Amino acid sequence: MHRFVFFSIFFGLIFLNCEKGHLLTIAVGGAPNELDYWEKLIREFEERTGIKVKLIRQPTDTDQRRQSLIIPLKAKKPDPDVFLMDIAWLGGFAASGWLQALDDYVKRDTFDLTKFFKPVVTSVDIYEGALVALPVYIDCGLLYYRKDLLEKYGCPVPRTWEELLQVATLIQKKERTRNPRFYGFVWQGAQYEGLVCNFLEFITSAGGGLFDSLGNINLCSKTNIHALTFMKDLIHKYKISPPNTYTEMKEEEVRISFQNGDALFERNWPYAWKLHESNDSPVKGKIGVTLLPAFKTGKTASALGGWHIGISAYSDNKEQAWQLVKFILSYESQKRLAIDLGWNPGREDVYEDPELKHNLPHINVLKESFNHAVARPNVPYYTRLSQILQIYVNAAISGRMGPEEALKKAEEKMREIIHTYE
Amino acid sequence: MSREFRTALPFLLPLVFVVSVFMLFPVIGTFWMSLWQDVSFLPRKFVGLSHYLRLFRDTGFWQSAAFTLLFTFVSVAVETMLGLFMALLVNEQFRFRGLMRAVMLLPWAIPSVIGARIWQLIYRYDYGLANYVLQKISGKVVNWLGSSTGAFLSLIIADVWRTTPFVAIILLAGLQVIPDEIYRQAKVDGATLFQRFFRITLPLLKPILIVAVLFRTIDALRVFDIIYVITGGGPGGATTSLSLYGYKYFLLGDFGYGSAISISLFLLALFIALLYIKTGRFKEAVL
Amino acid sequence: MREEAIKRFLLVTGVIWLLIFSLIPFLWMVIISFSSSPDFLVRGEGSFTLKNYIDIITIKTLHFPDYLKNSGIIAGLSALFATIIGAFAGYAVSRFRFRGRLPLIMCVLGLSMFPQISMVGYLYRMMSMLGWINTYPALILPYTAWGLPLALWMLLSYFSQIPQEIDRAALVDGASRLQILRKIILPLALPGLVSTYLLLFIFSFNEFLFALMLTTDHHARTVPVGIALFQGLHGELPWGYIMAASTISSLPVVLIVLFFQRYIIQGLTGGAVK
Amino acid sequence: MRTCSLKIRNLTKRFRSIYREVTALKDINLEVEEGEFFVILGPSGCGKSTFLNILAGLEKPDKGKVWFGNRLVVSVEDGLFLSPRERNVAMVFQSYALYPHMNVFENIAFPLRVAGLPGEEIEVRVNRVAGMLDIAELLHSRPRELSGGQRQRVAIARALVRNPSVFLLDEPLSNLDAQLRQKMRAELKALQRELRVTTLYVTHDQVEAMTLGDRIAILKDGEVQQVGNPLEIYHNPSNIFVAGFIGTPPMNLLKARAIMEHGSCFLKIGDIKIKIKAEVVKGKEIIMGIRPEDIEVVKEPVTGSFEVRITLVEHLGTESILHTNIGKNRLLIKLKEDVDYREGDRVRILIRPEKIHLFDENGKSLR
Repeated sequence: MHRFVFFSIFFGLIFLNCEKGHLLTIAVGGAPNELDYWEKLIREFEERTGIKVKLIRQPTDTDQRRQSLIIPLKAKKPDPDVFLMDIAWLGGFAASGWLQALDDYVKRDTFDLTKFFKPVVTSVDIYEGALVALPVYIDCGLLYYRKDLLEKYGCPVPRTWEELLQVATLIQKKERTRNPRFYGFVWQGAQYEGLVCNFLEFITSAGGGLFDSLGNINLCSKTNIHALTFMKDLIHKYKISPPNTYTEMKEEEVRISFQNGDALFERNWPYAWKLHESNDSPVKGKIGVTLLPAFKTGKTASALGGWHIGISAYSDNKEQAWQLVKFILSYESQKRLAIDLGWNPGREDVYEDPELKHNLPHINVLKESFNHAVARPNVPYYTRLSQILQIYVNAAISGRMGPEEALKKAEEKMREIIHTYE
Repeated sequence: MSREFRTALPFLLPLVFVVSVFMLFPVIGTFWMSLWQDVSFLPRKFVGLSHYLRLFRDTGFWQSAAFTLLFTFVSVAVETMLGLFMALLVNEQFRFRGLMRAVMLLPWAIPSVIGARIWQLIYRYDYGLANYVLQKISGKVVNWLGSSTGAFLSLIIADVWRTTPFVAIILLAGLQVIPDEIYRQAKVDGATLFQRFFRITLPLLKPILIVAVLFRTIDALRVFDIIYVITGGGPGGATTSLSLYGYKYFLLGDFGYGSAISISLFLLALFIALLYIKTGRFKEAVL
Repeated sequence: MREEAIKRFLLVTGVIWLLIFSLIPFLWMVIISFSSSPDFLVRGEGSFTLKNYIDIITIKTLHFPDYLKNSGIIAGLSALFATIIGAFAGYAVSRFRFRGRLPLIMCVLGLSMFPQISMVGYLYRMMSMLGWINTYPALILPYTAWGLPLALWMLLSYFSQIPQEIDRAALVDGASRLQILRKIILPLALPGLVSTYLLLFIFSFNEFLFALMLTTDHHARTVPVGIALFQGLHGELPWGYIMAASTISSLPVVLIVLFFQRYIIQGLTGGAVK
Repeated sequence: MRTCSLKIRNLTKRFRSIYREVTALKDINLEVEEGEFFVILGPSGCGKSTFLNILAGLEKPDKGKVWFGNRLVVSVEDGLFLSPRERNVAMVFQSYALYPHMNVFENIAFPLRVAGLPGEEIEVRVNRVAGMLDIAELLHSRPRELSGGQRQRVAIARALVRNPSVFLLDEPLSNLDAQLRQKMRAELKALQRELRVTTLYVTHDQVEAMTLGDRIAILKDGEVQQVGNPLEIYHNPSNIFVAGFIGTPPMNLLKARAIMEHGSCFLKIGDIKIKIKAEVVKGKEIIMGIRPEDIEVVKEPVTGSFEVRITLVEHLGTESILHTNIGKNRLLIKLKEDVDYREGDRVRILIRPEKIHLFDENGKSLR
C-alpha cells in the first residue's frame, strides 16, 4: 500500500506547483536579446525604487503571447500587473475591459503625453475616450535598397511603385547573370499578419483603404483592386518577386534574402537596419533606407506596428505598476531601447538625441514615415478581420483567385464578421 | 453476477473516473460551450443552436469540411495500399527483418510535429531538398506549398510518410495469424503468387483491413499537427482542416463558435465510425 | 522458379524503397542539424558545425532543455498513471465476468476515437478555472485519460494470456485480489507492462494540440509545441536550431523503437504477431 | 489448524447465461470424515469441478450449507460465504497452476508469504515439505524447467506446506503419462495415509477412484448417484450408470423379460433363458447386468449354459476379451487367460445367477 501513498503524495506535489503571488509582475516576451534588455531595465528599476518585480518571459510567437495574457485576464487574475501588447490586440483587450484607464495617473503626475507620437497615441492608445496604453516602441514599413547597385546602374531611388518596377526589372535582368537567385523586390506575402500590413501599405499608397470616409467597409474599390493586381503581378507577371513570396516570405525570410545579397529592394520593419549593418552582413555599408513608394494616384503609406504597454484592470498593485510604466517610458529607457535593440521608441523627443542620430543615421526617415503611418482597424475583432484578409489577399497573390473576386469575397466575409461581433 | 461486479468495481473506478472527467466530460462541456456566446469583449449569453445555424452559412466551414473529407479519403486510400505492401514486405523472412521493422516504425514513432518540420524544410521553394532534386533531374522547380493542389499533395505525402507504418503494423498482425499450411496447400493446388495474394491473403485479411481503415479514417479526420506546421492552413485557407478551423476560433477567443465547429467534427467522426461498424463486421474483427 | 524470381525482385525493390522512403527525411534532419546553413545545397557552401546543438542547449532563452525536461516528466508520469490505472481495469475486465463488461470495453475504445479538438475547448476552460494552465497537471491528467483506451486494450490482451487457473491457485493459497494483481499478474505481464508504458510514453511525448492550448511558456511547454513554435524574433525559422532540437528529441523515441520494436508491435497488435 | 471433517447440505449451483440456465449441482448432501480420502468420480461436465471450486471458495453456490468441522463456511441462507483465504484449504489444479515467474521455492512459499509468516519459518517449512516430496534439489529451478511429474510434486508441496484443513485435488494426474500416473497415484495414497489430511479428489478415471479412494461419490449431471467404498460400488452399483461407469470393460447391460417357469424365475433375452435367484414381477421389462469377468466359458454343456458366436477377439496378453451377441444385445466376455479363439468360433458360456445384477426399466438397482 505504501507505494500508492507515495504516488498520491507525488501527485499532490505536482498539483501544488502553482504560481505564488509576487509583488509586481511584468510580462514581456520575444527573442533572447529583447529579454536581456528587459531584464537589465527591470533590475535597474528595482535598484532605484526598491520595488520587487517579477519578470514573466513570454514566448516569441505573437499568437502564443496573446494567448498567455488572455488566460489570466479572462480569469481576472491580479498577475501580470503590467504587460506589453501588440498594436493589433489593443482594441480587443480594451473592449474586454482588461486595461486600466491611465488618465487619472497621467493627470496627477502631469505626465507629458505630447512627448509621444501624437498620431500613434490618438489612433491606437485611446479607446472610447480613455487612455488605456502607451507606445513602447513603434514600427512601420520601410523600403531598404542596395545603394551600391543603384549607383552602379545609375538608377535613382524610386519614389513610386512604377519607378521601383522599372528599376528592379532592369537591374534584376543584369544581376541575374552573376547571381541566378537575384530578385528585384522582396516583401512579406505569406499568409500571416505581415501580409495584411503590406497589403494596407499598397492600397493606401494607391489612395484606397479598408474603409471609406464614413467608416463603412469599402474593400472592393477600383484603387484596391489595382493595388492588389500590382502585388500579384510583381510575382507572376513582372517576376521581380520570388514565387515563394506567398508561401514562405515573412520578415526574416525577406531580411535574410536581402542580407545575402539576393535582392535589390526590400520592404521591412526598422529592426532590419541594425542586422543589415552588422559586421558579418554581406551588404554592410551598401544599403539605404527610405519611405515606401506610392502609386501615382496616392502617397506613401507605412503600416503602423509596434508594442504598447498597459496595466491590467485586475492588478492589485496599480500604483507601483504605474511607477514601472513611467520608468519604462522614461527618456533614458527609451533611448537605451533604440541603442541596444535598434528599435524605435514611442517617445518622439528621443529622436532628437545626438547620440542616437549618430548611431542610427536613418532615424529621420523613420520619424517621417511615422507621420505617414496607417493604423490597422482598432476594433476588438480585428484579428478575425485580419484572418479574412490574410486568406483572400494570399489567395489573390498566389493566383488562385482573381484580385477582384478575392476582394469581393473578403468584403462579404468582413461584413459578416462585423455583423456577428458588433 | 452482482458479486463479480462488486469485486470488479474498485479496480475499474480509477479508469472510469479519469476517462469520464478528462475525456467524456470535456466533450459534453464543449457541446455546452457551443450553445453560448463566449467572446471576451461581448456579453456572455445563451444562444442555443444559433452557432450551428451560423455554420451552415459559413463557407469557410464547408470549405474545410470538404478539405478534411478529401484529405481523409486520399490519405487513407494511399496509406492502406502502401501499408499492405509494407506489411507483406516485413512479414517475409529475411535477414535484418527486425531492424527493417524498426526503421519502418520510425516515422510513426517520432512526434508528428518533427516529421512535419522536416517535410516543411524539404518542400521549401528556395532551398528545399525536393526542389533541389527536381532541379537536378528536370531543370524545373515546383512551388510545393504555393498552390492548393500542391499544398494538398505535399500534406498527403507527409501524412503518408508518417502514418503508413501504423497501417502496416495492424495488417502485419492480420498476416501473422494466417496459417502457413493454407499457403502450402494453395501452392500444391497450383495457385500463383498473385493468385495466392488475391484469393487467400486479401480475403482473410479483410476483417483486420476494415479495422485498420476505420482507425486511420477517424485519425485522418482530426488531422491537425502536420497542417498547423507545414501550411498553417494556407495557401489562402485551402488546406484548413476542421480541427485547425476550430482551433483558429479558439485562438481568436470565440469559444462558442470554435466549440460548435469542434462538435461538428466530433459528430462527423461518430457518424463515419457508426457507418463502418454497421457495414463492416467490425465487432468480430476487434474481439 | 520464375515465381521465386518475381518474389525476390519485389522483396528487394520493396526493401530499398522502404529504406529510402523512411530514412531520407531523417537523414536530411540530421544533416541540416549539423550544417552551418540550411541552404548549403543551393549555395554550394556550408560546413559541418556543432553550433546548432551547442546553442540550443546553452542559450537559456531558447528554453529547449526546459521543453525536454517538461516533456520527459509529463510523458513519463502520464504513461505511468495510465499504465497503473489501465492495469487495474484490465485485471478486472479480464478476470471478472460481470454484466456490461463488453459495453465498457467498447465505450472506452470508442472514446479514443474522439477528436482532441472536441475536448480541448472545455479542457482549456476547466484548466483556466483551476488555475492549472501552464502547469504539469494540465497535461498529465488529459494525457493519462487519452492513453487509457490504448493501455486497457493492450493490457487486456496480455492479461488474457495468463491462465485463470493461476488466479484461482493464488486465491486458494490465501492471496487477496490486490496481492494477486501485484505478485502474480503484474510480474507475469511485465513485458506487456513495459511495452504499454513505452507506447504510452511515445504517445504523450508526441501529443501536440493539448499541449499547444494548455501551456503558454517554458514552465510546462512540451517539445512538440516548442519545435512547432520555434522561431526567431521576427518569425524567421532557425532551421539549424529546429533540426538540432528535432534530432535530440527524436533520439529517445528512436532508441525505444530500435530496442523494443518487437514489444511495440506485439502490444499494438494484441499479441497476434509472433 | 487441524484437519477436519466436511459436511455439505443441499448444495445447489446454477449457471445463467443469456440463453439458458444450467443446473451444475443439484441438492448435494455429503459427509466426509476427518482424515478420509474421498474421491468424486464422474464424467466430464458432471459438475465435479464446480463442486470443488465451491468448497475452495472460488465460486458461490445458490443454495446450501457447508461445514468445515464445526465451522460453517458457506450458508447461502445466512448470506455467509468465506473467501478462500479464510478457509485454509489447499488445492492442486489439473494444470498445476504454478507461478511461472517464481522458482520452486517461491512457489511453495507463496501461501506462507501472503499469510505474512516470518522468513525463517517459511524456509523451514518449505524445506520440510520439499524433502517429503523429494524435490529438495529443484528448489531453485523455474517451473518451465521441470518435467510433468516434478511440477506435480511442486503443486502438491505448495498445497501441503501450510497444513491445510482440507486438501482439494482437481484431476491432478490427468496431465501425466500412464506410467508416471501410476507411480504418482501410489505416492499420493501413501502421502495421504501418512499425513491423514482430509482429502477431496476429483477425477473422471475410475481406476484412480477405485485405487485411491477410501470412499467414492459418483456424480452425474450434478447429482450424486452413489456413495460408498470401492468394493461396495463395484459389487452393488445403485443404478446402470454406476454399473456402466465402473469396471473395464464396463458391465454388460441386457434388456430382458422376466418369466416364471417350473416355479423358477428366468430372464428371457431373445431365445435364451437365464435362471436367476430373485423373485421378480412376471412379464416385466428389466435390465440385466453382468460383468464381463463374471461370465464363465465351459467346455461341456452344463445346465444353464448356452452357445454364442464370437464376432471379435481382443488379445491383451494376459487376458482376452470376446465380443459376442445375445439377440440384439452385445455381450463382452473377459477371460483371465489369453485363449486362442478366433472370429466365428462358437463358445459355450455360463452365467451364474448370483453374479447377475438386476435393474428396473429406469435403471435403478432392484435389490
